[in-house]
Amino acid sequence: MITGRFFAAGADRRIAITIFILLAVAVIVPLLNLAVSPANAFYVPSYIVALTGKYLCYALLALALDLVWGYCGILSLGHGAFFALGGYAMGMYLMRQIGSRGVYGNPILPDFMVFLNYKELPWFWYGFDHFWFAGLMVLAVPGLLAFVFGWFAFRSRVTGVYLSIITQAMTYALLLAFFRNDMGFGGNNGLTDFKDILGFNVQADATRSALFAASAVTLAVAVFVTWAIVGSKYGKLLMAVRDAESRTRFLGWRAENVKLFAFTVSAVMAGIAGALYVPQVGIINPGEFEPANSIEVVVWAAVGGRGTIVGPIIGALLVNAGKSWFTGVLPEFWLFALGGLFVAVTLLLPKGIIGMWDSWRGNARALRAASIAEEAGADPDVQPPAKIVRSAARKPGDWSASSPEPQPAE
Amino acid sequence: MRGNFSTITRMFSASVVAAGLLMSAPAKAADDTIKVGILHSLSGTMAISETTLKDAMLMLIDEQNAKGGLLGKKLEAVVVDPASNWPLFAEKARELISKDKVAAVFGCWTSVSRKSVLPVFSELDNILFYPVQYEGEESERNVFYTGAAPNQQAIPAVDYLMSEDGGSVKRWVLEGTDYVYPRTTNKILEAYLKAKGVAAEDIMVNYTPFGFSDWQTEVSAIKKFGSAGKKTAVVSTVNGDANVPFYKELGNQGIKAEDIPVMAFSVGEEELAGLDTAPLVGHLAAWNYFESVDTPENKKFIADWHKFIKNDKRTTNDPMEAHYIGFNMWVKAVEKAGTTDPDKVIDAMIGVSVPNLTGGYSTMMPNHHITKPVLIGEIQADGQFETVSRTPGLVMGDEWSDYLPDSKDLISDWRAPLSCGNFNVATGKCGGKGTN
Amino acid sequence: MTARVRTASSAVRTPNSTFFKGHLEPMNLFRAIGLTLLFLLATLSSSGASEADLRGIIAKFATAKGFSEIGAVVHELAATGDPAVERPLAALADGNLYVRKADSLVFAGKEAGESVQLSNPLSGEASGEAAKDDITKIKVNNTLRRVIRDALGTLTLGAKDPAVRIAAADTMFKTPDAANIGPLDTAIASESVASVKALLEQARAASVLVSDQPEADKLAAIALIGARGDRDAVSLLTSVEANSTDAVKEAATAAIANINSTLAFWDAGQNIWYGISLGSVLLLAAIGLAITFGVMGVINMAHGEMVMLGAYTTFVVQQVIRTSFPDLFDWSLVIALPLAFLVSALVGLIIERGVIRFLYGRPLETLLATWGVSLILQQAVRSIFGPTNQEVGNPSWMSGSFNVGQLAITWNRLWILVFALTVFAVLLYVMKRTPWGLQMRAVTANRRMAASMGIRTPWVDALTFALGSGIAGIAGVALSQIDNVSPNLGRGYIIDSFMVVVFGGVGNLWGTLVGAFSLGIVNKFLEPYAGAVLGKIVVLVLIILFIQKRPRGLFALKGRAVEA
Amino acid sequence: MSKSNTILYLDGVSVSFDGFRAINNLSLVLDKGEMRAIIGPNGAGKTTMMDIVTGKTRPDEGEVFFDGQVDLTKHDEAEIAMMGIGRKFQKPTVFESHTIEENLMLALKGPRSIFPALFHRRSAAEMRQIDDILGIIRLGDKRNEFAANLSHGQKQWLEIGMLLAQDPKLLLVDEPVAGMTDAETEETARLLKDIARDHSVIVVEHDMHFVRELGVKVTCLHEGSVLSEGTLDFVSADERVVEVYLGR
Repeated sequence: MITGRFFAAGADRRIAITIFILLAVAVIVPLLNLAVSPANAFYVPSYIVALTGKYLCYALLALALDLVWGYCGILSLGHGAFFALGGYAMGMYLMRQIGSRGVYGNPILPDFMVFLNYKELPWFWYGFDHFWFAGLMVLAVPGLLAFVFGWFAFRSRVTGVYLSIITQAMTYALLLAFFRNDMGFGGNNGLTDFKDILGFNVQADATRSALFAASAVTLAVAVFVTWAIVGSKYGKLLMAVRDAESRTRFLGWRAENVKLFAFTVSAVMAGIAGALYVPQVGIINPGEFEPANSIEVVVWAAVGGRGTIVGPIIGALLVNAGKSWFTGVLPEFWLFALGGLFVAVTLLLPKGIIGMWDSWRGNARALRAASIAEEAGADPDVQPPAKIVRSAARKPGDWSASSPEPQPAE
Repeated sequence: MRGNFSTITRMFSASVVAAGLLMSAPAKAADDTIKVGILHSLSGTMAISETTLKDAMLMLIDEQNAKGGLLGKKLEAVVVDPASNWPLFAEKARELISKDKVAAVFGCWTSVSRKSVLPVFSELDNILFYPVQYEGEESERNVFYTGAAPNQQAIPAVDYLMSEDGGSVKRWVLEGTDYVYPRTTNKILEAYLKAKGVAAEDIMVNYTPFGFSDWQTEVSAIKKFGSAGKKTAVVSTVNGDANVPFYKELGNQGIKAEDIPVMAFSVGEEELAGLDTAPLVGHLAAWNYFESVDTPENKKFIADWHKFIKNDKRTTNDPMEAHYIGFNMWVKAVEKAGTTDPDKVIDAMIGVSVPNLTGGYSTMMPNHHITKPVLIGEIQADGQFETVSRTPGLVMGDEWSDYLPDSKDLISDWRAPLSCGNFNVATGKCGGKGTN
Repeated sequence: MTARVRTASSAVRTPNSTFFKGHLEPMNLFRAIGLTLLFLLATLSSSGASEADLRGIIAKFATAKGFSEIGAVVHELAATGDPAVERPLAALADGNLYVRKADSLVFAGKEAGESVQLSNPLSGEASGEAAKDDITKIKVNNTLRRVIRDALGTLTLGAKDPAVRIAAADTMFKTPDAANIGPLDTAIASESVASVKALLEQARAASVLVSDQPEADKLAAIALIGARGDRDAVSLLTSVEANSTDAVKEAATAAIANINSTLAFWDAGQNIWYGISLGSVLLLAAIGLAITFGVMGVINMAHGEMVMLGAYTTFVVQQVIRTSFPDLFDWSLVIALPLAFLVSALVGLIIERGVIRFLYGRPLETLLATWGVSLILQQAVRSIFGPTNQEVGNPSWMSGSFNVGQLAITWNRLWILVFALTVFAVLLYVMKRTPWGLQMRAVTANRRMAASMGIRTPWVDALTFALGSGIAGIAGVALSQIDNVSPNLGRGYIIDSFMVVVFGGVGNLWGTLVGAFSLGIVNKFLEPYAGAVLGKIVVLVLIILFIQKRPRGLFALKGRAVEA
Repeated sequence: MSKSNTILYLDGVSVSFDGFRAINNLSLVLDKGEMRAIIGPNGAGKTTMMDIVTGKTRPDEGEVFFDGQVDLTKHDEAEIAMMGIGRKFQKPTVFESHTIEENLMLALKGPRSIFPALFHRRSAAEMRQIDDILGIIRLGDKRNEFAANLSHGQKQWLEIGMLLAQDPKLLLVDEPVAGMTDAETEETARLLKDIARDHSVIVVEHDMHFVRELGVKVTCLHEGSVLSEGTLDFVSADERVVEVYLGR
């Protein structure tokens, strides 16, 4: 059925195209970078590869956030923490790969440990010299944190802004913890000066292109997985929990487990994004835990259109491209632009770019869709074309609260 | 349903193309200028310190152009904003070098920002001038360190405090923000103090987080530590924002400089500008430059600065002097090499000597650090420092501290044939780096 | 004065070898030489030195090279015992003594722009001006300042002002010297104020301990000092312990142990005070939020920026006062309070009318929009005032500290506590006792009902938000006294404020009060053990766990579930 | 009183919020297969009673047993729902961004854990069940409509349909006809009577006509405890009921 849906028409087609584009980009951009001479007009310079590779990681992070925010109504202001933890796991692997090429030439201890007088490797660094182990940790550490955190929070029915605030407290606590040099993660400087990944020089153009391709393919896979999750009965349940949590409970569903699963999956996706990000930017440090970063992710998703799969990706790409441009050309105005974006999107574009596009198209299609719906109504396996993107919020604030008036926080 | 396809294609291509275009649009490579990159945060937490350096660089470049530019071409500053975001530093460095084709970059403040851009500079083979005092333990071929290494600041400062003039301090509080610079500096100082016969119980080390603002407990701990019947001093590596509340609390709890002086390595004129310094008179700082230094070069520099920034109240500080030295060295090296090609300039840099602002010459050493005088100043009521001590000669920056067990055998010499940033004199081998 | 000096001279004892034993530190050497000179000279000239002599000594400053030579001149000057030397010595300590390059004459000076107003160092008579370039400042450093302070201490024992005598006694206590016993005895005899007398006796006891007086005297002195019971006493006794033997050493050890056990008790009190003080800061920062978040349900992420605006208002007010009305400086905070309230309230009103009112009922969107507003406000302030810290001075009544027992309480912290509690009380009054508060609560309880009863709910919303913002603004006035005034000021408080409100229970002002103080105290008790960073992490984790246990905070209102 | 053979058994249940006693020593017994109507003024504790039965609120004291042996105070909402107690809220609560069909699909009896839901595929049997329910609640032609587009009355029905899909032993129905037209009300009464044939049902309602139409035993609650119980005629003749609720 999944394959059936995948090639079916309708909103799902959008997913197919997204995946197709991502896979195509994964092939074409590295080719244009490596095989085309720099003089050629089609040449893609290395720094563009590195830059867009980074954006794709951000897009994956935004998608992860959207799974919980857009589809389940959990506004996590701490997703940067999962991203950073994934990044740290990868960073630890890369640190161990430096081996004796560090400035002190110590074959076991990373440089920062040498000058902080560590005598031996802390236990939690064991195993990170193996890629498989680091890879496992990329998934396990953010997943486990999200699982434990979510298990407590959802079971106690911490919801809405309270949840947002404690996720923020979580990432803030981690920020402070990772800043501590005694933690053994390099303190403020974090992990840096990477040399190799899987035996390839991280700075080589080919490695960069490979990482870029890996990011694009991972994002494509993530789009597919998210799409599969959202389209499943579980996905319906997820949205049901978003819209009427108590109803799902009285139907016998464990809303906390529903949320916990999405939260954990989302954290793992964020962790993977972080792991792909680190070798491309060459550094991971506690700054990634900064609550402000996590909030910025929210605006990527909001700009593109939350509750959609393509929206957060487009949002992340556009906002970050804007950031690169502003910080280069009009440095003083970047925060004005970003701040203005936050305000404008929430006030004027609650459904994001995708939502706006759809409602614009929607009017034109409504008539046609209605007639098709009648024909198709009898066959349960064929999705009738939706009048709107089915998963997007129907109107702003639909799942935030029912009344458009101030409510005392519960 | 074609609408869907076009939607998606359009949106995607829009964003990808936008990303691409935005990045590559203003690459108008004018051949008649030499571009100089300025990589200082203009927003975010570090803007408070780094914005001034951006302005200082713009002034220096203006002045050079007024003198006729360099190699017959005008200099053009390319300013970017890494927004106090460390990965963004790397991205912007890459942009400056790859897209804007700058001949050299002046920038960074925090160690982590420098660490973040290092791989970019070595990969793309460009030059970074780093103007801030730092923890040492590094020497890169592509980086010139014009700020102080620990031995150009911390050790002379402690020497002064131990001297008769400094009050013959016997008991030490090492108070710092929890990051690499204070950690390393304090490690070096601890080893140094112990080598000088200070007992372990006479040293107290404490760390606080960035931006720490409630100093009550720490200051009272200092007070307590200081009441053991021996002359006590605080060596502060407290960073930026946390200093103002720290000094306010010191003043309010009545800790006077005569009783427990505080020697700071990160407090300059800029930080004092946010403070009422009357209760702080006599607290100390160690730098290689003070605005109050009375030399004709400095007078001119300050006058130019005030004119450039159009504000007579703006102070000058040590990192600005470091940029002044670094920029002039680069200019001289480019003239010497006759090209801005980084490889040639890097080689030409070593041995270049330019006047500093404190009445002498600073020379670029083979380890890419420079020689500087070390000044100890006391805070005055007008927010300036008054020099109370000055090293007799110039101190050469020592990148690998002799007081850390793992770096005492390392040296750096970027001249051929050694060309190594971490040569181990014990094993006779280059530590695996920099032989390129 | 002369009488005192004469008596002092009779009590002179030449420093002998036992005095120097174990004290061969340069500081003491300085002092010893100085005092020797002092009393030698004092014996020679029983009626003080002539003005010409003093001038002669002062002239030596012009030729003294380095701090040690200047120090020697200071001693020579102090040794005259003439009260007239107080003026030049004080000027020197303040860095106001100059040498005119042209004729090497020494003047006291006062900076006035590019030139310096010169005056006679002894008499204070004005003697013209000089350009800065024509004169050289006589440099002092900490060590010299200490020497001067000590010298002035002995000279000012007989001063009229009891506060000066207390300072003198304090100095002499901290720098005990056998030679001080004589002058102190005289001073004690003539002292009429009991509290000053006690201090003088302690200073004398301190001096006895470093003298070669009989053991019995020393034991009595230790008892006296032990009774003083503060850190300075420990400091003194520790050095006595190290430099003496047998009974004296034992007595010192016992006294130290005794003091330390009392101090441990005071330390706990001190921690509570620090906690309360931190709590008051948290309360100030959070209380505005308690209104916007607690009463209206609006998540205002720009709350910290309202605090920042208040702090910048204070800065602007002080700037105006400094340039135009310098006499009003001590009033600057009082003047800034209403202005800060108005500025922040106005900005709050604009935000509410411009952004938030479109987002009611959508708390998560409000959160995002106000975050955007906070970025804009930060960058706006950065563009207008520049990114660097701005100087906000402490008025004199907020500087310094005083002791309650062994508890050091700083004035600024105390005032902030008082201020926080006052704001809290006023707010409570407004909410509970005024018609406006009634309307506010009515709207909170049942909006439709309130509207149908003729309450203009949009206005109540707007004004409530403005009130919350305005209170954040006056919090900024207080915080400007202890923190950086920079565009990042607000950022540091926003998470803490939310923690306080959520911990205390939303919608309950008392909860905010209890939340702020308990978080403050817990933090300060953890800090000495866990360190500042870990302490803060522990507190955050505790709050996260606490919210699991009581999702609605400490003082949550229970009630029939609203849903369904 | 014996618990056996009862579907719901409440004895001496009390609960208070901040000193206010919402339920005060309430005792109520529902036999298997019985339909009961509960009336009472606002604040009488009707909804709170439902909250207690469905596990949303824990009683301070008293016994609550389901099916004679299950102590409901030891279980949470989801468990209780799984045991076979379905609840319709006062305000119709359906999943507005889902279609009618999806709403019912989520309610259909079946495994309630995450992974089966993740890999769930619609079976023909499920589709038949949904068809049946759609027939009962008269929404067959709106199968693929979004629930948000339904009228108020239709939402009420959909919610009842979701209860049916759950196939509970006991249905708690809170004000099912609020906001309905007279015709719809009659229709709903018929629907409930249909359901009551093979389910136990508790209906809370203010509409006396509707209650009369149901023709079942009535319990009147007041201030958290039972004021009167019996046939509608008996209850409405009760002086105290008239006093506090029906009015003279």
